[in-house]
Amino acid sequence: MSVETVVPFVMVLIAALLPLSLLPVMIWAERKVSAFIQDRTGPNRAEILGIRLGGVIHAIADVVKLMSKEEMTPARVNRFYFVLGPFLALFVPLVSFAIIPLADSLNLGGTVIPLRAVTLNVGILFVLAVTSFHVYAVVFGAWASNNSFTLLGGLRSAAQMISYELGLGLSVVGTVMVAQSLDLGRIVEHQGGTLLGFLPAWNLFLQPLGFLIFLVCIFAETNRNPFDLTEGESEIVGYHLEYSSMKFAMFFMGEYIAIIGASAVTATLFFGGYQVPYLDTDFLRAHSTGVLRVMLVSMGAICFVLALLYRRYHRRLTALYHDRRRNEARMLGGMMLLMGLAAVVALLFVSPLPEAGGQVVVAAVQMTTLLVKILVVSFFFIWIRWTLPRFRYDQLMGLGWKVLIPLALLNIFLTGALLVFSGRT
Amino acid sequence: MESVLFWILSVVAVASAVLTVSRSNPLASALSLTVCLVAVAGLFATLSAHFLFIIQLLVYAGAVMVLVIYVIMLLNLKEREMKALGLSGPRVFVSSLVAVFVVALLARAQSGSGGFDPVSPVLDGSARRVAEIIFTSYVYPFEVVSILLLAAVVGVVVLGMKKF
Amino acid sequence: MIIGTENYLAVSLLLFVIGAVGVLARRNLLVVLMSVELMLNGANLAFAAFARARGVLAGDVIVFFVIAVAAAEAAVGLAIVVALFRKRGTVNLDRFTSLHQ
Amino acid sequence: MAATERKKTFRFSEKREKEIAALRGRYEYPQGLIMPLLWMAQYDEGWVSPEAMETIAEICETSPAWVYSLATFYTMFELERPIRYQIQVCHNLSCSLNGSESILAHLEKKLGIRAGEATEDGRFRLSAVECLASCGSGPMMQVNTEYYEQLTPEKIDALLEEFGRD
Amino acid sequence: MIEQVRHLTARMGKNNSPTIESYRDDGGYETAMKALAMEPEEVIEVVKASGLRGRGGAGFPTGLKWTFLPKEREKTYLCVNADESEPGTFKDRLILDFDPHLLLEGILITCHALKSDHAFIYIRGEFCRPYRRLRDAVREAYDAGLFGDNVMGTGRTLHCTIHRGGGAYICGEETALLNSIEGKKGQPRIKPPFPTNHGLFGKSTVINNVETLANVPLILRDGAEEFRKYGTEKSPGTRLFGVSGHVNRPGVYEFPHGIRLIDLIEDACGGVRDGNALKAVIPGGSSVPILTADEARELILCFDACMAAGTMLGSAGVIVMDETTCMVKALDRLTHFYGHESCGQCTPCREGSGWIAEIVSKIASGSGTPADLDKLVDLGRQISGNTICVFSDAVSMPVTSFTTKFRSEFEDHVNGGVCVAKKTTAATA
Amino acid sequence: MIGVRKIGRPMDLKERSYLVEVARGLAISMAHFARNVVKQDEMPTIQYPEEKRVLPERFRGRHRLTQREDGTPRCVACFCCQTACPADCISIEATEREDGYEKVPARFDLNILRCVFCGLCVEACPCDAIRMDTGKYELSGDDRGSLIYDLNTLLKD
Amino acid sequence: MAKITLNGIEREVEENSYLIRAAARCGVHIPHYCYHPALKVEGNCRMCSVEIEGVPKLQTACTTIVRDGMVVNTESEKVVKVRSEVMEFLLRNHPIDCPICDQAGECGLQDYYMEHGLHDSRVTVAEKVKKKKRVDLGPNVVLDSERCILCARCVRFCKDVTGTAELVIANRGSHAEITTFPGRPLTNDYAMNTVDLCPVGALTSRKFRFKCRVWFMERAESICPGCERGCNIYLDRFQNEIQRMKPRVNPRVNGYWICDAGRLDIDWINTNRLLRAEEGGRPIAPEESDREAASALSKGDEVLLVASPSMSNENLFALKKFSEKVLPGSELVGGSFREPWEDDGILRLPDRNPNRKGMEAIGIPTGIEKALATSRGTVLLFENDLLGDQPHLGAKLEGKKVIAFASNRTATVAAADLAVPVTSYAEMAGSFTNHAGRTQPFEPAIRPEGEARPVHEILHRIAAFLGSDLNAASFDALRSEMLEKVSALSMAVPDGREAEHVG
Repeated sequence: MSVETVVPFVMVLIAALLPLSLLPVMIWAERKVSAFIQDRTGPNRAEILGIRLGGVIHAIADVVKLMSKEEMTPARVNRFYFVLGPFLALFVPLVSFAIIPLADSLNLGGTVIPLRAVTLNVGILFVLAVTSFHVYAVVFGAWASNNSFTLLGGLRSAAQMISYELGLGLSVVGTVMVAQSLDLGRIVEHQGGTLLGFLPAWNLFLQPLGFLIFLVCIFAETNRNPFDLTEGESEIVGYHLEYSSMKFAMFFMGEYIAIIGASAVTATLFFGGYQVPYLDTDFLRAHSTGVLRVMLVSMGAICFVLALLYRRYHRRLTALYHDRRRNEARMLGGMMLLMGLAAVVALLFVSPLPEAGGQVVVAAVQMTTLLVKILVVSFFFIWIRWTLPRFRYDQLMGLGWKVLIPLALLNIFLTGALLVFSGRT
Repeated sequence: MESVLFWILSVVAVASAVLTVSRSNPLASALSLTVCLVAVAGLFATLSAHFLFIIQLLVYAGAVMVLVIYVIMLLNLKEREMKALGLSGPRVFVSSLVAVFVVALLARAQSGSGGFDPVSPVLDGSARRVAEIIFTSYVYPFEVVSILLLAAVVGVVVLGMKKF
Repeated sequence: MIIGTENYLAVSLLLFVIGAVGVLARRNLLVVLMSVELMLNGANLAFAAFARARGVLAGDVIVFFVIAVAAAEAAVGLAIVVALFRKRGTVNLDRFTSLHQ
Repeated sequence: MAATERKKTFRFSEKREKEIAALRGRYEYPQGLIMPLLWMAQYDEGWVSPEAMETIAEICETSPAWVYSLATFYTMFELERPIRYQIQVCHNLSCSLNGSESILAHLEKKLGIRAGEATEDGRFRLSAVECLASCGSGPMMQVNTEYYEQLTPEKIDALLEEFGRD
Repeated sequence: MIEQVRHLTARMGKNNSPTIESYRDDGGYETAMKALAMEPEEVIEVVKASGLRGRGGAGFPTGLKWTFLPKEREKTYLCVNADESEPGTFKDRLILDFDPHLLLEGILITCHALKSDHAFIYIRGEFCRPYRRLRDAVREAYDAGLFGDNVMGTGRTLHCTIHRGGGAYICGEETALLNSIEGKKGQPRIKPPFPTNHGLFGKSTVINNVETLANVPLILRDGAEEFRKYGTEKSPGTRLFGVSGHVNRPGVYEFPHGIRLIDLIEDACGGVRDGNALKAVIPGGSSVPILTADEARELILCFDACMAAGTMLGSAGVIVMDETTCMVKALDRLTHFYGHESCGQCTPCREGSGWIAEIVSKIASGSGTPADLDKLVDLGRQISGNTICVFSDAVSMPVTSFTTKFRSEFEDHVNGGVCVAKKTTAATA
Repeated sequence: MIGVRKIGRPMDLKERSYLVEVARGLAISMAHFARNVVKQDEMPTIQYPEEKRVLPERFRGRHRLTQREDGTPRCVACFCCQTACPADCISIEATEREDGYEKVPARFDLNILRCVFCGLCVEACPCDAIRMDTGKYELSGDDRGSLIYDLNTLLKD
Repeated sequence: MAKITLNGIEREVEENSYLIRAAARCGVHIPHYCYHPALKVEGNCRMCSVEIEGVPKLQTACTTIVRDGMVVNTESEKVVKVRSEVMEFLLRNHPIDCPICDQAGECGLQDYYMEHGLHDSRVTVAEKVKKKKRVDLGPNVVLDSERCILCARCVRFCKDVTGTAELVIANRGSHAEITTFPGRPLTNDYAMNTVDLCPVGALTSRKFRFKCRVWFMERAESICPGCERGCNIYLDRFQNEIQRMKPRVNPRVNGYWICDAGRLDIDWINTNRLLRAEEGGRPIAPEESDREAASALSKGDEVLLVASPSMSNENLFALKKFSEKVLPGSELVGGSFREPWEDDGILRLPDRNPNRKGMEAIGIPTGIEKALATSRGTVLLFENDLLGDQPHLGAKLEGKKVIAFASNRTATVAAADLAVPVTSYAEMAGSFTNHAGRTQPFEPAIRPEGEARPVHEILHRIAAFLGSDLNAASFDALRSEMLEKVSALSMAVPDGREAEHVG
């Protein structure tokens, strides 16, 4: 098997596993961030051998709970669609990951290996197409539940998503025009380098209006606050009212995967994707050994700082608990210390890297960068949720049709005009 | 690889088309149709008509069918009514006769033409290429279609009003 | 096996015919509309296949227009269905006979 | 008082019966005789016993309870037991102005009982009473039926000694 | 020194004055003979002309009262109210003790006037010697044929029954007295109907005080004009004033109406004890409003002048208090009496008089509060006016007058001040 | 007639764009977030089973029946609490006692499962016999019967 | 008629009536304690003081007789003030007993305090006069002297109504209290009416003592089944149990009173009930018992139906109809099985069967002895305890099939072949016709427990088993049919009641 044949499979695997592995992190973050914003501590009680990881273990507990709960199917539902709903809810968002470039293509002795699962010349349109399929999940689930409330939720959801798809599509046009391509790879490449010498050449700065519209629309598309009218637990009760156990969990997970996917698309389109600010691929590849060293140093530093923090934490724990939980900080601190030491030791053995190795290191750095950007945008999703109140339905529709779409059209016009006047066509 | 894809997609397309027509539950029909449309989109992809592929997904599967399903749910037909509106024997018979006639007609026409050229793999149906043609040779039809869409939007809004 | 244009045409033909049967045989207005879409798809496939066969992108362009028109048609058609349903309480085609005369 | 304890019955003496017969004509209804009869019973026995009340009720054609209510309403009827010397010290305003409180205190000390109580042997009963219409010669007291006026502690000592003798 | 006018008390001080022999020696029962020869209406006219007013307390014209009897009546009773229980009053006892036949002659005449054949004398239960003397006098009178089926040979019937009370102040109230005779509890009746229409045993009844009836023979003997020579226009005749308290010579004095109170105290009674200053006087028995020394100096002792001075002549029991008297203590004595004597029929009186007694006693003992004083004043007002008889007013009047006229002393008691009369006899208990 | 009055609140452009206000809102929530991340110790959360809240003086916990000095219940079975109870959780049976107090409860059942902890029974009690000052709020049991407290249980605290 | 002006409104009132009564007739309630329409006027509570124009002092409305042209104000400032003051006096020695007092909830002091008092208490506990509590006045009445306001209603009742004068007020002033003569308890047969009369909680019923708070109870209007007087009563229920019986005012029948024997006879309603049908002591389902009864009746042999004069008119009528329509060959007789008692000259009448007149009117003949002697087949006993009450007749049941329709477990039930539970009078609607021929309706006070149903319903069901329609399932239909057919039973229109009085 040649590298060319293996890499796509690996990439598909990564594209599928990346959001799935981020899922528990997201759930944890959602709870923890919401708690902190509301001056609470959030989840912190589930433990394995005293290890709680600040509540991450709750994700496991949740899974166990959801899987062991009774699976209920209401009477007189359309079973096929009832199952199809959660299935689509989980897998449709997963697909959009396939097209995100995770790092610059490897160029191993002439063979170019794109580091993404699927390469399509209509890239961005694919994302839009896949996103539009998300609505089926909601609609089928809602309709199949044989319940007026879920149906209402479903209808609202369908109308909302179709409406905002328009704005979404139109807001992206600006970036496409700037990058002169629909291909996400091209769009990311175009965001390398700097703007006016000090800003990263991100579309965020080139397309601020487009970004805003995109952001609002992507919130609506993922049914997140302040547009979570589909769920609307305080009024109509959402489309997944009749779901329980794992089927509910699939909706639940689907929502977070959609957020991660949306974050990835946002990062790719507007935050320079895998691009490390100021440092383009060529520069990084040229200094790959230095990059590795810096990485190890910073990793070591982070580990040592964490170890120190855990030491302090240990004191608090021993004051509070009298069981095995009090040992958690010490164990984690030790681990951090070991990891830090490992980084230091590794630093001692770093030697100039070969070309291929350098490229892999750079790819890793770029993937990390993308990951960080995804997490930042995801954090923003959560942050917004605990800041803004929910929209009224007519406000939602008014915003979509009367504000965002005209603004998006204006954005296209302005971008076009600028492009024409700057002579970049 | 391509051929396998083709067969799979065409079988799915035809099968789901049959289901579309035969299912009494309109939502089932709609879902089948969606599957069919996705399959056809796949067929477009095998023809390397990438733009069509994505347009098919985006417009047909993503928008039109959602609209159809939306309306189906809105009307929320009762089970009994759905059954009453299912296929009926005589109609199927008559329409099948017509269908057979059409197929025979076309088969005969094709046999007269003497075969087709093989598919040209070099033709790239990417968005860029299609756009170039549309905005050059076909710019007037394009504008006409956009006016048509506008008219349709206005028409739908008027139809959707309560008083109508 | 090489997939030729005729294979695509065959699929297209089948889709078209099935759609036609649907239009003729069904009385549910919604299904009839969907069958029309089916027929359009059959046609589209034929256009795309011929475009490949001829090496001209005009086929793709036609498909593009057809899809656009189909979208418009679906929108208007569904709006009419909804309006009719509101007035008559049914989607049964046989009941819409006021223009028979 | 449980009914079983009271086996005795009360009868007026024949002399009294005659008196009663004479009085009967004076009162239009027999109930009017209740007070005179109560007085007679008290003269004869030194107190008004429950048996006497029942007998009176019978004579007066009313219920014993009715007689009882009268006997309790009027303070002069002795309902508990016979007492040899009823010492009643006026302590109303006029006598009080002239020092009846000290007289009462003196008596309490001498007899070893409080006003309103009787000595254990049943000889003396001391009570502070309201005006006995001898305001001009206060402080005064009444022992049984006799008035003793312009009292001083010395006078009382002498009197008690006299009572103690018989 | 002013001289007493001895009409009622003319025979007092004589030996054997209570006996019929002694009485006859002094011309007793001659008036009765004279009167029995007269028409009853004539007798009433004479009494009316004399202007004799009731000596029991209310001062109602006696002759007028007699005329209230309905013309058509089944039977008439005369009831003599000898239930003298008002603290400070001891005049009737004097008559009963020393001149019972004067009363009996009055009864004879009155019964003739009223066409009554039965007189009840309701004598106070505590009166033992008076009861004995009265009983003996009645016996003598029966033996002498003054009472019985053939009164003085006129062939008329007149009985006189002594009904002995049992120790209840309230029986001095006329309807209570009637109830008591009827063998009920001595609780006042609701008026109307009045006793003249529906009295003893449901028959027409006239109730008169001992002193009033004792005046009747004198009026008939001497004539109305002679009677009117003494006293004032509205209050003719002489009066027995029982003076008690802090005077040098307490006792019963007979004076015509209209003498000055200060003369009575300073002159007749030899002035206030120990030469102390006068502090207060209750002029007509304990239940009339008290007077301060200044008011007392101005007071003329007749019905109308007393009314004008805001008090009442009442039963003419004058209680004198000198400067050493603690007024709270004095009121405590009185309210204690009233608390003890309320008949318990009407709610305000039953609960109020006991309550007032409690409060005054609390204040007197020094554990009262200003709130108690306010409560006392309030209750004094609340209790009066809404009961069957006037007992509640009798409670109310001293309470109200004491607390208004000697407010500062009460305030001293509730505020922990010094009692003005720490060393006096009145405050020693 | 009930009507709806619409109150127009004119907004200027800054407000109408919402962006500034949204940003301010985000700043506020971020401030909270950041503060709580940095100063986790100062968060007001109490780690419940390990740490326990100091109850306010008037906290309404489980009921108890008070006793007189001689150990008898103060309750005189007046039914005021039963009358006042909106949840109908108290049921009393009165009886007479020959010695001492006239009326005493023969039975006093309090169904804590029904109780809404409104405290009206305490308000209603004329004898200060029922109180909710035990501070007990961890009320659980294995079966329903164990959560119906009887006279003796309620007297014990 | 006299014209008076009452609170500014001119009214026509009866001449020579007491003002309080005249005002009550005009709908003006004058608060009072000692006044009671059935007792002599005493005027001691002073609550009913009113202002009469031209009279300086307030007058008690209960002692004042109306005069033409009288101008009366019952709500003037002065009157209201005096009322509040009197309330203060009344409450002065009243203990704070409401929590343990049975009267709480229907107490005159509570009511008027809320209406006319509402002053803060100025009495300290030390100032109160302590009196005896929990005094046994007699077997049925308990006295609490502290609570007594000495209105003397009970005293007047015992003196004037029963003439026994057991109760008196002893002592005087604030120490006055109600008492009996030592050793002579309150034993007359109407003693418990004093409990009703008592406007406060001084007199309480021993039976009802501490049983239930009055505000929990709901009442139904009923008729006492104790004797043929047909006294009007209230049945007070709580938790589907009869808690007590109280007299209901009806001047034409019982006035304000009922006798104690009737009043205390409620325990049998709550205890020892037959709740399920029993066949030889074995419980069976209602349908089964119906079928059983029907099969016993359909055998064609002689059937004797024994009605009881304790049954309601409606049940008797249904029974009559049953015997005529469903079992034409059967014999229907009525019997009295309760020993007569003495006529006490007040309310109690000798015949202890409440509905003998009704049975006569419906046309059910007597003659049970003869009928029993001649009958051979099945005997149906309705609300008759033949074995328990009249054993010599019970012996004649030997060897016959006995079906007993009974509300309680009696000796007859125990011996019967089939026992069918029926409702007592407290659980159903119906009517009794009293000695004077007055038909008085009563309403159900409680729900029937178990499977007990009214006789007419059971008869209807049995008739259905026998194939005929008795048309007796609906009570209303049955009653109207009865009223139509038996004209003697026309219902008495409920008598206009006096304005309700305190206590």
